[in-house]
Amino acid sequence: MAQLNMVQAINLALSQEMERDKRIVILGEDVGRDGGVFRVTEGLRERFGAGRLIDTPLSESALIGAAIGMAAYGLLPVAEIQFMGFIYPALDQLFTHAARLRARSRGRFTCPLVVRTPYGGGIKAPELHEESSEALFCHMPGIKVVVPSGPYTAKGLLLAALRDSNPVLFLEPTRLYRLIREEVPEDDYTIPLGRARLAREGQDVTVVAWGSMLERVIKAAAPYDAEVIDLLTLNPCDMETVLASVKKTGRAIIVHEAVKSAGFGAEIAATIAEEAILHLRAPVLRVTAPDVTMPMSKLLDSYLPTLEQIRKALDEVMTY
Amino acid sequence: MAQLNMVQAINLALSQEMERDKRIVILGEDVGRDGGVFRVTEGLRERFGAGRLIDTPLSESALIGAAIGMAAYGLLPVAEIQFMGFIYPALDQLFTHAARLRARSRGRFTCPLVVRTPYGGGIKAPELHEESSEALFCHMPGIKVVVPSGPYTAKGLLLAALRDSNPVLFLEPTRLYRLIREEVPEDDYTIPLGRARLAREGQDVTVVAWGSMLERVIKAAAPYDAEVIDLLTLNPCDMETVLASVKKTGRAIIVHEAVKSAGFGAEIAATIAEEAILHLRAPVLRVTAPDVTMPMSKLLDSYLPTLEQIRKALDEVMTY
Amino acid sequence: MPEELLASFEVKHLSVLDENGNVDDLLMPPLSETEIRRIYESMVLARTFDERALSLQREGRLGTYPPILGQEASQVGSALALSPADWVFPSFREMGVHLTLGYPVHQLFQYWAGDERGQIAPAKLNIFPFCVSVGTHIPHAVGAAMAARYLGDPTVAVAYFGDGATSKGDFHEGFNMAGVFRLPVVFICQNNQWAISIPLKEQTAAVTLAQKAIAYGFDGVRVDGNDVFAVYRATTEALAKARSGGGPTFIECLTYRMADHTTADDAARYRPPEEVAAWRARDPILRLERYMVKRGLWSEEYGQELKKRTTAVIDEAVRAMEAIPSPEVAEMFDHTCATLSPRQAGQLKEL
Amino acid sequence: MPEELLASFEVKHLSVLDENGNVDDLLMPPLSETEIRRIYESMVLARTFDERALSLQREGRLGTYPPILGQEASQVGSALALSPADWVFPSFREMGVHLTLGYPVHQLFQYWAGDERGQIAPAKLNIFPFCVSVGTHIPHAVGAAMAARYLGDPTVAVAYFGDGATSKGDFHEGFNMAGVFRLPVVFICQNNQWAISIPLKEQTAAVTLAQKAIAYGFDGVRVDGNDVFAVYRATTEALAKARSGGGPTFIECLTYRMADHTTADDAARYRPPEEVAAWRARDPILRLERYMVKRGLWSEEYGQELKKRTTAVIDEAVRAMEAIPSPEVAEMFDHTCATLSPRQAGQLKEL
Ligand SMILES: Cc1ncc(C[n+]2csc(CCOP(=O)(O)OP(=O)(O)O)c2C)c(N)n1
Ligand SMILES: Cc1ncc(C[n+]2csc(CCOP(=O)(O)OP(=O)(O)O)c2C)c(N)n1
Ligand SMILES: [Mg+2]
Ligand SMILES: [Mg+2]
Repeated sequence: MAQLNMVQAINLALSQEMERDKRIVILGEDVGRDGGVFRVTEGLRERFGAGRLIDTPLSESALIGAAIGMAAYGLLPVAEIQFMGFIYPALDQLFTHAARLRARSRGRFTCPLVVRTPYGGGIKAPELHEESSEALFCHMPGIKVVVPSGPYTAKGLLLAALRDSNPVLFLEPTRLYRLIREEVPEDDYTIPLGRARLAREGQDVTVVAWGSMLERVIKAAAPYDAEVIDLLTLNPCDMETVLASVKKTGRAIIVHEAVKSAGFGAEIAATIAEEAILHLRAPVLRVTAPDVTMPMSKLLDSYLPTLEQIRKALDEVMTY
Repeated sequence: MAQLNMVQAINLALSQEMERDKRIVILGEDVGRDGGVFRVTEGLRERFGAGRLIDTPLSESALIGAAIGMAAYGLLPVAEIQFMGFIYPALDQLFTHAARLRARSRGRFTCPLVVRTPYGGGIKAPELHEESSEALFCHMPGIKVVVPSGPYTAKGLLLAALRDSNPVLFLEPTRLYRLIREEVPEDDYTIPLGRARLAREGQDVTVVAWGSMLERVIKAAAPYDAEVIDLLTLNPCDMETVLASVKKTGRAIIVHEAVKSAGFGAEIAATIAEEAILHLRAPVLRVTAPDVTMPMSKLLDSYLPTLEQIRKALDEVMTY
Repeated sequence: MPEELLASFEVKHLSVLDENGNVDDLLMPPLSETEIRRIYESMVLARTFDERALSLQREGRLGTYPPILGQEASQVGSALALSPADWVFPSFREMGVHLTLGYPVHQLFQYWAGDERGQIAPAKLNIFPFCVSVGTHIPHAVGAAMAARYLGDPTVAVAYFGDGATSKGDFHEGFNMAGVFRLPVVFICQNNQWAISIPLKEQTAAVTLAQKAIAYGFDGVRVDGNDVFAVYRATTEALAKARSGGGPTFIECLTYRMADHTTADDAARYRPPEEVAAWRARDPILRLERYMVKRGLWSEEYGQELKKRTTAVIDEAVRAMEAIPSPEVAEMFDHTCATLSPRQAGQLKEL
Repeated sequence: MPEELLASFEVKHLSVLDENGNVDDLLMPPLSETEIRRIYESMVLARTFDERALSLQREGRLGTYPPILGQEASQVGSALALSPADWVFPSFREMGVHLTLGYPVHQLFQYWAGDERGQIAPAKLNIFPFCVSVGTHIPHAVGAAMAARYLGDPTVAVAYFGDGATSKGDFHEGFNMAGVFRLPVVFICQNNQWAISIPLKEQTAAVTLAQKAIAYGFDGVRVDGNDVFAVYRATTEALAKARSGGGPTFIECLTYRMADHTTADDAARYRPPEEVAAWRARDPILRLERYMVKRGLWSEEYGQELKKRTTAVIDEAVRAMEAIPSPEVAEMFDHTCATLSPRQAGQLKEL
């Protein structure tokens, strides 16, 4: 087993699966010759040829639209959106078509498409390069939304996504790309979509997070007997694991990068309020970005949830 | 005072404000010569000229994009999207630009734009003509989201939206267009954005709804001592009114047309779970569409929340 | 070094059959009498379907319906040129294409009655679901063409859309991508000159739609869309070119929407009756009839017999459609994803 | 009735100043010596800014930065043609336009240091914020032109973007709308032949970008983008046409991105060094210098003196930028909407 960072783990998953299944093709802006702006697809064009690593024109909507057509035809396209901030022009294709093709055709056509995109903040990049709008896509029945939290989960979830017959939005926390190294097996393994991971066991409070916030939550929670849940898949969401934990601890905090209002934290808190109300010993808190336009890099660190804010929330529910 | 339906009330608001403020121009597909596919802009072209009622090519993204440019330049554009299902191609313009122009330019440019669109189900129309994806737009700081629930609120809210210096998404419940007639004053009046309306006072349970669900909730709640809150503005949301009511009643139900997961009901339930937990005597329930692709008209009535489902939720919280 | 000519471009117009039923022999595609009859019968089937759909709608047995009246030559002429394995990406106004390809008639009614099971194309046909969101299916055809090329299939992808769709971003992005990859795809625009109430000249300042192909480095041609032979010829050529690696073609069929936009529309509000009348004279079926009369392929009896035969087909399809039980409420849960999530399963149980 | 020619189109190329510094007298715009010096000095300012930005970035004092090296003629030549009241919609690689129009230099640094206050255009300039999402600002220019026409202003709206942007849906939708309404708008594409690692021929199959205007019914012209006089001339003409009601123009400036896409990019990974070397010989500043030498407008001393003067301007701007205190955290809350919602106010209080 090798110590890999997330870029390497994703690259490994892609190349192993491309080897295994000739139906997989990758398309996107700069994914071929350049190996992707984060080098996630580095070396794949040399290995699998330009026919399977397709550099597209600068057209996010057609890129996803074409991937839908490819998927329906019988391939397994992996479309890269260069940054999540540039997925919005393709949202129509995702919501109107990818998400609905199976239902609209009553299963006659399917859309086994994986859309990968770097996501989230903390990398001091230009405007629109640090978006975390995952909640939008969790409101689209028919699309799965997956967020790995490290190299190991990245490989296992991506392999599962590539083998799923539904469209999957695979969000890669940019800040983690090279931050963490982990043992990542060469072997084939999948992490099932729709299942959360207990990142840490604890008795007093449940903290739910995903993507790059997980790392911060683990740090913040160190002094507490906190159970930390790494959601991994946001849609469909493993509420069973969340509810079981909250029923045990009686306290819940959700941490995410996106703004608070109508963020995905709301769904989790709401589900707790619906299904575990009698077990709650404290308010369900959300630690999120404030409801303001995402600032540029000078203020971005103050915008994203900080260690202190997570600790403050922990203190608040513990002393409630 | 005249008895008007919602189409007439909106038409009246538009024509009165166009009379008052020459900066208002309306643009959209078929808004001019045809008077809009629901006749909401009927007669306005004859009255104000083709220069103020602009029929655009079939391009939702450019239509909203151009409206942003007009607004920044100094006009007050009102853009019509023919059905909410066709707003997705313009979501990028709304989220990337309209919502952020003021913040990105630190107030140097503003975007006083109103985007009107028929919204919601129950009209037996073709695919994509009955969408209710309001939650997506509530996750976009910088855009206000407004939903009238009848002719009276439609006029007052629209006038307020037209005078607001921020972009406002104005969602017109299609099912209500000609369903309800109300007294609508000829006079100028506004209903402030960001304030909910107590549609009915009650002691035992709070039911929160908006748009066309309000009418259904009022019916369903008749046998109960329910307080019914008509949200009117979803973003920013008047949580104070919701929380005050829930603190009084101890029970809360949210009803909306959209699918449950990551719908706007989640935000309300989450806020209650965060701020009124000690007051709750029952779980916070959401009555929504199921998390499936919206079916075509044969099944649409079963997809939308029914009177029975609302009643069942009322019973459940009352007997909890 | 002064201002130099860099490039020049031309747009051509193709017509074969004139309004009096005369054909240009040099351009007339080689069609047997049987084939000509088949073309005619397909057009009559399309029109009969359309008339019935309108009356069913008026009786409340169908939902909102977009008539195809006047566009039969564009639809039938192009569809007849296709191979069965080709992939078709329709908009919402191509029932004539479906019918010509042998799509089950009752399923077309079923779809317009608000039942998505109408979109289950038979296994032998690769027809995508109707695309209601204008123009957004164009990239799907591009992707299918990419997949066909990747797999070495001789398939061509064909996208149908209207003049209004040419203003959409997806039209542009899809066309551009098709050009870059020189894909086996044929784009067929039925320029019926109206997008609801917007006439062509308010849709674009371009004098033809065909010239839009210049922007993408491939050929565009305008065809008389009420001339079934011209449409057939242009489509046949475009398909052959696509199959032999020659890349995409854009075919603009100039035709006319004779009826309202849909049954929810009233075209009299926005367009002059004289315009409609002028186009009535160019009816694509009448035109073909005139030609067939000259060739001795049409007689009153044949016309009568065909009408009866076609009506019977439509009657039967209506019966078949109405015999289908409404979908069960639980079916809503069937195909959102391949399997139900726990939440969906819970919601299903609560029904 | 056979295949007829319907329409034909031409695309022209304009150049005035050749690589050896000779001009075509017939096309040379009437510019005084002072004006020519001003052009030259603007180009030098742009380049000096660019060099400094790169070194500041290397030192960690700026964030990711997109160099303009090689594109100075396209930016300065076009910007100089504008009237102060015109509205400018830049992409993210037009610092030469900002500088030529008199945008405060320190604010450009400030923006690229990650501070949006750099985008507060001075009251006298109508320059929109940088547009990072490629091509999405094109419709804004169209809307501004609509507003200007509505208000009877003589303003022209000018949008700048790259070759990659021509593939975006918003390019198409915006261009089409500009054509339909015959708006006072000028579209300036700096075709620097690369969109990150994608070369032009993988961006589009069209042989020129200028020909894309044919799709929208207005004029497109290709200009030597390293020839400041040609760019100036083409822009001046397009602006005059726009102001007199002649509608939009699309100007393709053929130039070259000499440097990496941004400081986060390594162009050596994907493009041949010979190509870059070939374009180095076509440096737009050198070319103008050669011309000025011939006209006696350039000397070593002038060059030296200008370099000193320009460096001082840039030094001062860097000092000014670094003297600005970082934004307060609370400022995040200032301009999302005109006023704070109760929730936002609560979040501000909790900071
Ligand atoms: C994206 C989108 N915007 C708006 C509509 C509403 N609409 C339905 S058909 C139509 C006009 C389409 O015109 P055209 O493309 O010419 O096709 P035709 O109806 O003439 O067949 C419009 C605006 C839609 N269905 N999709
Ligand atoms: C919508 C969108 N997609 C992708 C990107 C990432 N990106 C930034 S610049 C660029 C290439 C732009 O090429 P071009 O338009 O030619 O401008 P240039 O960089 O050459 O000035 C890409 C793909 C983006 N900023 N916006
Ligand atoms: Mg049309
Ligand atoms: Mg470029």
